[in-house]
Formats: sequence, C-alpha cells, structure tokens
Amino acid sequence: MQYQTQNIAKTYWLGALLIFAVQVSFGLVGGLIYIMPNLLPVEYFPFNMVRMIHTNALIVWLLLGFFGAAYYLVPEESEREIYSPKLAYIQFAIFFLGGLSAVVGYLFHIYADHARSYLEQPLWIKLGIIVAALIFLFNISMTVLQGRKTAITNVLLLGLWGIAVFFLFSLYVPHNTSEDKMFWWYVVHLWVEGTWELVMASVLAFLMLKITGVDREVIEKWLYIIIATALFSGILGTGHHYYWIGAPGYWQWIGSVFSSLEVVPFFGMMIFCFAMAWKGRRDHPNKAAMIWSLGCSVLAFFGAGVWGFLHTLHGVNFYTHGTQVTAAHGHLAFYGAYVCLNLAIMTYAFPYLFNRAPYNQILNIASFWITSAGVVFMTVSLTFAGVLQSHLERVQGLSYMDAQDQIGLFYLLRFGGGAVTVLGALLFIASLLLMPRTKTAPVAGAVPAAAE
Amino acid sequence: MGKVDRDRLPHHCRMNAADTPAPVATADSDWGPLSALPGHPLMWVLIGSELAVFGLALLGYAGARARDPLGFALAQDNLDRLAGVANTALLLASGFFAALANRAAHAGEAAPARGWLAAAALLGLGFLGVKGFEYSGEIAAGHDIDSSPFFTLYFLVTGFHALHVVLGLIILGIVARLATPAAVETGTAFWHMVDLIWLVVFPCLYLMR
Amino acid sequence: MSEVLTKSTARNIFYGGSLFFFAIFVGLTAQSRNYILTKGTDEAHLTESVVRGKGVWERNACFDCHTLHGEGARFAPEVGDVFKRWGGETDPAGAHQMIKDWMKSQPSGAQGRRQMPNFHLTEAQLDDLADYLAWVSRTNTQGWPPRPKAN
Amino acid sequence: MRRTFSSLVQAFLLLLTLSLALAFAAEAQASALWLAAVTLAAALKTRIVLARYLGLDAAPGALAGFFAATFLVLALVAGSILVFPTPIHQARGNAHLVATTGAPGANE
Repeated sequence: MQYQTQNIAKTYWLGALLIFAVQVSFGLVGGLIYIMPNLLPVEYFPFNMVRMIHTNALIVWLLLGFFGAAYYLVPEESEREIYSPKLAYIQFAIFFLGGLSAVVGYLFHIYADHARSYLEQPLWIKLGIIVAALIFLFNISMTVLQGRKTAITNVLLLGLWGIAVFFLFSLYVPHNTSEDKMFWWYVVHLWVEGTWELVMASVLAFLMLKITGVDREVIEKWLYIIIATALFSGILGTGHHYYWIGAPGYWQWIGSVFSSLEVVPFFGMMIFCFAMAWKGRRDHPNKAAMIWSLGCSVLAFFGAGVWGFLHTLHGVNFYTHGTQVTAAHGHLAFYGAYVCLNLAIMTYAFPYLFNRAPYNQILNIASFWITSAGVVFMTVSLTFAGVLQSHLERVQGLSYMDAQDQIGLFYLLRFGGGAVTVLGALLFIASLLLMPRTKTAPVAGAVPAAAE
Repeated sequence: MGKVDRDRLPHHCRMNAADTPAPVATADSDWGPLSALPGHPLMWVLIGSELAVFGLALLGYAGARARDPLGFALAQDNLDRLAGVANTALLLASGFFAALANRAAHAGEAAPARGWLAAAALLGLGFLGVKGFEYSGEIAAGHDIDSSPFFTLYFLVTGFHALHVVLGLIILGIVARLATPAAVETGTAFWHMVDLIWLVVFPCLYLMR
Repeated sequence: MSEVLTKSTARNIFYGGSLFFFAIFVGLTAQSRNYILTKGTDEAHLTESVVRGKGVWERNACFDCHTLHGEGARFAPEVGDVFKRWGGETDPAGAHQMIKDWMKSQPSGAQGRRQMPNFHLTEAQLDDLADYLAWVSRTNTQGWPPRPKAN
Repeated sequence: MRRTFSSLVQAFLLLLTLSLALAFAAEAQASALWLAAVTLAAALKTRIVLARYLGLDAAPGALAGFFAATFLVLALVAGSILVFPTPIHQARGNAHLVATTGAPGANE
C-alpha cells in the first residue's frame, strides 16, 4: 500500500462483506419459501420482507464496495492522500448504520410510507444516504481535484456523481402510478445500466492497469470506447421498461433498438479484459484477482448482455415481462457485473491492506468457481422456469398459480443453486479474513495460470 | 501517432514490486482499427452507434410493415416526397460545403474553412425548415406519433435524424470556432454521417413501396 | 496531434454524445408524462381514495410479492388486471367486494400453497385498496398482458 | 490522399443527378424494377458520400465495411417489400382510409 488513507477501504469492505453474508442468507430463505411455503410462519417471515432484505442488502453492500474501491484507488491514481479521512469514517458510520437499521427495521415490518421496489427505506434513512453521499462526493472530488487527473478517476467520479443525482428521484412519488413507475426507473435503470457501468468500467480499467501492466494510454482509450457505447445505448435503453406501464407505444421501438445495443459495452469490457490479459502477459502473483476480473467481464456479458437481450425486444417481452425470466436475468447480471467486480477489487487489494502479499489463493479461487457455478445454475433454472411460465400462462392461458404448480421442480433446482452460492460466498469471506500465507517463495505460491 | 510520453506515466506502486509497470511492448498509442478513419476515433464510436441505431430501426420498420403492407402504403401516401427530395439536395450540397471546409482547414486556411462551415450550417438550417414544414402539414392532417404504426416509426426515425441535424449544427459551430484541421475533420465526419443516414432513411420511408 | 489533445477530445465527445442522448430522453419523458396524464391513465378519476389506496399498496410493500403491470416480485399473481379478471368491468361492486373478502381471509393456511399474510387493514383501507386496483386496471398498457383464451 | 476540389465537385454533381433522377421517377409504378432502382441508386449515393465526402477511399477496409452495412439495410428493407408486396389494387383510390388504419400497439 502506497498511501496511508487507502486503509479507509478496509473498513468499508469489511462492512460490505458482513452485509453480503446477510444478503445471500436471505436470498436462501426466499428460495426456501418458494419450495416450502408453510415452513416459516407468514406473520414473521412474509416473502415481501425477505425479498426486500435480499435486494436492499445487495444494493447497500455493493455501494459500500464501490465507496471502498474509490477510497482505495483514488489515492493511487491522484497521487494524493484522501482529503479528509475523518469525513470518510463519518460517512461510513452514517451509511453503514443507515443500511443496517433499514435491514433490521424490515424484520419488524418498518418500511417507508411510500415504499417502491428497492426503495423501501424509510424517509429518514433515504436522507441519511443522501447526506453520506454528499460527504463522499465532497471528499473524493477534493482529492481528485487537488491531485493528478486520470481518465480512470474522471470516469469513476462521473459515475459516482450520477449515482447520487439519480437517487434523488427516489424522493419523488407522484400519485399517478404510471408516472411513478416512469420516474422510479430514473433511479433503478439509470443506476444499473448507466452510472454503475461507469464505475464498473473504471474499476476494471484500474485492475487491468495494475495486474497486467499494460500501458495506461492503451487502457484509457479502451475505457472511453466502453463508456461511450454504454451511455449512448443505455440512456435511451431505459425505454425497454416503458412498454407496458401506461406510457406511449413508441417506447416499444426506442427500447428495442437502443437496449439491443446495450450488449455492446459488455462485449467490449470482456474483449478488453482478455486483450489486456493477453497483451500484458505479466506474471502477477495475485492470480485470484485476475480470475475474478476476467470472470466479472464474462459473466456480466452473459448476465447483463445476453440474458438482457433475450427478453428486451418488445415482441418477446410482451410474453416474458413479469415472469421468472426477469429474475434469471437479474441474478446473473447483478452477480456478473457488480458482485464479481467488488470481489475482484477486494481480492486484489486485501493482501496489500493486511500486508500479506504472498498468500495462498486456493481458497479464494475455489470460492470463485463455487459461487459462480451456483449463480449460473440458479440463472439456468430460473430461465427454464420463466420460459415455461411464459408459455403456460401467456400462451396457453393457465392461471398464475396453475402455471406455478407446474414449474415447482425448477424452484427446487434454484434453491440448490442458491445453497451452493451461499457456500461459495461464505468461503470467499473466509478466504479474505484468513488469507493463509504461503510457505514457499512469493511467485511460486500462485496457482499455475488458471484456465480462464 | 506520437510516442508515449513516458514522463506522464505514473510511477505506480513504488512499494508494490508486483505492480511496477512491466516494460510491455505496448507503446502503441493508436486506437487500433479506428486510427485509419478521418477525424477523432471516439467520434467514430458515436457514428457507429448511430448507424447501428438507424439500421435496427429501419429493419424494425421492414418487420412492422410486413404485418400490414396496405396500412403502411396508405399512410405512406401522405408523405410529401417533393419536400423529401428537396431535403436530400440540401443535405448533399451542405455535405459538399463541409468537405470543402475540411479541405480548406487542412490547407491551413482558417477563414475560408469557417466560411464553408457556415454555408454548410445554413443549408442544414434549411433542412430543418423544410422538415418542420412537412411535420406541420402532417400533424394538421391528423397524423402524429401515436396515430398508426407507420407514423410512429416515421416520426421516430425522421425526428431522431432531425435531432442529429441539430446536434450537427452545434458541432459545426464548435469546430468552426477552433478551425484546426483535426477539429474540422472530426466535426465534418459527424455531419457527413447525418447526411449518410438521410440517404438511407429517405428511400426506405418515402420511395420504397 | 498531441496525446493530451486526443484525450480531452475523447472526453468531450463522450460528454457531448451522452448529453445529447440524455436530452432526448428527458424530452421524451416529458412528452410521456403528458401522455400518461391525458391518455395513458384515467387521471380524471384519480380520486382521494385511489391515492390512499396506492399508499396502502406501498406501505405494505405488496410489490415485493406481486407484480403490477409486470413490475415487482414474481412470488404472487399480477394485480394490474386483477379487477378485470374478477369481473370488475361488468360488476364493479362485486369485484370490489371480492378483493376485500380476499384480503380478510388471508392467510389461507392451505398446505403447499404460498401464504399471503393478513395485513389487518381497516374497512376504509380495504375500500381504498380496491379502488386503487380498479383504477390501475383502467391503465392503457398497450394490450399487455396477453390474454389467451383458457382451454 | 487529400480530396481534390474537382473530385468533390464531381461527387456532388453525381449525387445530385441521382437524387433528381429518382425524384422524376418517383411517380412510377411500384414494381420490383422500381425497388431495385431505388436501392441501387441509394447505395451508390451512400458509397460516394463515404468515399469522397468522408474520405474513406483512403481506408478501403472501413469503406467496404460501412458500405456493406448501409447496403445491407437498404437491400433488406427493399427485399422485405418484395416478399410482402403492397396489395396495390386495394391501395388505389382508398386514400381516405388512411386516417382510420392501424392503432398504436401492434399487440392489441
């Protein structure tokens, strides 16, 4: 570690890992309710509460991970210490406690008066999030402005500012449901298919820069091409959410055309990562970080790109909208693009933060394959469930529950995949907390170049 | 392309031996296949995106038309083909002036370059005027973006193209102020793309039936 | 051409292009908002009761099990058209009452069936919720969901 | 490599001629011949713009790629019209129907 204040990332990431464990556990509980609906008393464990913990914990820990990534990479990029470490810790306290109390509150059925999906946080927590975001942006912007400016920090900062700005739409709850839905997507879509992609591209660029040793010039050009295609397609790609909610019919064309092109940036990121890994050919001892980075680009391409494209054309979406196809896409997209990204930068940085440079990565690499296999299996199960559901319900005209009764097997398989995922996640957390040292010399400690 | 300015490269990770930039043979600061194209490579990313968008939209048009050829043909009869041809001529002349501007800029003649750019922009404004006249007639006749599948696509595609003309005018303004060969080449590349798209959109929507 | 210039141009083209698309998006959103308030939904009958019913829907996080116009969780049936499915177009009072009775009878406790909690809503809240579900069923969803004839 | 003045003038005149020729032919009967003529003329025009105005004749690979893309779109649209022809005998004299044809949302 080069700068003292990079240590701030440690706090953020440990907090993120804790909430990560909560997130996957509640995912498993949700999967359990699907297959054994009478097991847990519905008064205490209604599905809606379990789901909101699952999704909210996801977003809270991913954001904590992004904050941590920013505190880790901005000092190295800007060649400056973080402007105010104190503010960074205050921000952590507000955000972490806010996120945690939201989750605990859900257990006691305390939600917002005007809750929407992903935005169930009570108003005072939303305001706390905004305060924390303002502190963060001030702190990071001051650091960047005073230091060296690079394309990586430039793009990262734009993404983080975008996240904060679009979150403000969560405070706008119009009475008209269709209008409400339209602006709800200003938060949700413009986050995950806009601003978060900027964060993803810049963090991946940083990782490639460090791990492969390829020239900054080359990496920055890739970065600009990727983010340009991301925003040129992603902004109007929001239209694919406006097909059936009471908005004008022309969104069917805008959404289909632009969101078809949303595959391009994810494809670009995948090619970028592999091209850099090939071009660099440097033997970086942290093989695990490389695997997570490459895995991130591949699974994001499939989850966000391919699975997204599968049901984005309005003619297809007419049948698959609001079925398990969406759930399948959501799981692999979030995992590939944002979970893997966070775990990649953590895997890269933890050895430096805890000063354990040559460490045994077998546990960590195993956790990549186990977690990814679990998520892919869940995704495939849900895809089958969704395709069958679309056919039974939307083509054959069965009622919702009759169709559900016929796809029970796939929920059982999904639960199995979920259990494997939780196992992999816990293994990952353990691998970072333990980080066993290698007995042999540094470079030999690395696992021989992995298949991917 | 120039050499990489080694001094501006970071001395990353002075403490992490693993992170010292390896002297990899990647001093190529070019943009790969994009380097061969005139103007800034990222402009070609934008141009490529636009061509893909219009291409997909026109293929969507072909698909939607296949479901209702008669409805499309009847709706298509309402278009003002003469205005469309006039607009084609305007854009072609405008593109000609833009090419002359580029030629002048490369010869180091900033003032003539600006003049040609202004002429190109003027004709671009003319295009928007004709398009506005067309739209007002169609809307007065009761056709709007919701009125039929043909008009939904017609307004989306031509409207989106018209907005590109507006963006192109802004870009021409910016590069006219700079008047450097690189800037003019980049700006006119976008302008020619707007021209090119019209040459594909116009026959598909107005002429083919 | 110096590298610095190339990079700042790249940044400007990226910003300019993104701004262009965002401006179009905002413009279309504004037009859509106008469409929603005039044609897409039954804004004229967006009564106090419907607004309160939307509040009931939100406060109890119903969307975390059900979908509404296809959005939400997929644990329980779509409710955007439940009012129509339960015959509200021909017998609004009957469908209204059915929704209220359904809410009161939960949880069913039936073995192997997914359970819906009892939310302990007041009579007035139940009326508001039913009014809300009636109102959303009148939204122009461009023909969604597909309604094949059941065998 | 740089475009000469005369090559640009040539390009412009050629483009204009093609456009006007189509304009005069625009009232012609819809037919396979007409579709082919429109497609080829439009394709030729895009090629001239790409090669001369944009200067892609200096980058043959890019010229071929972009030309192939535009030609493909034109050909597919024209081809789909051949496959799904306009029932012209019905269309003639039915202009008053236009206002009532079709409704938004093809999936009603």
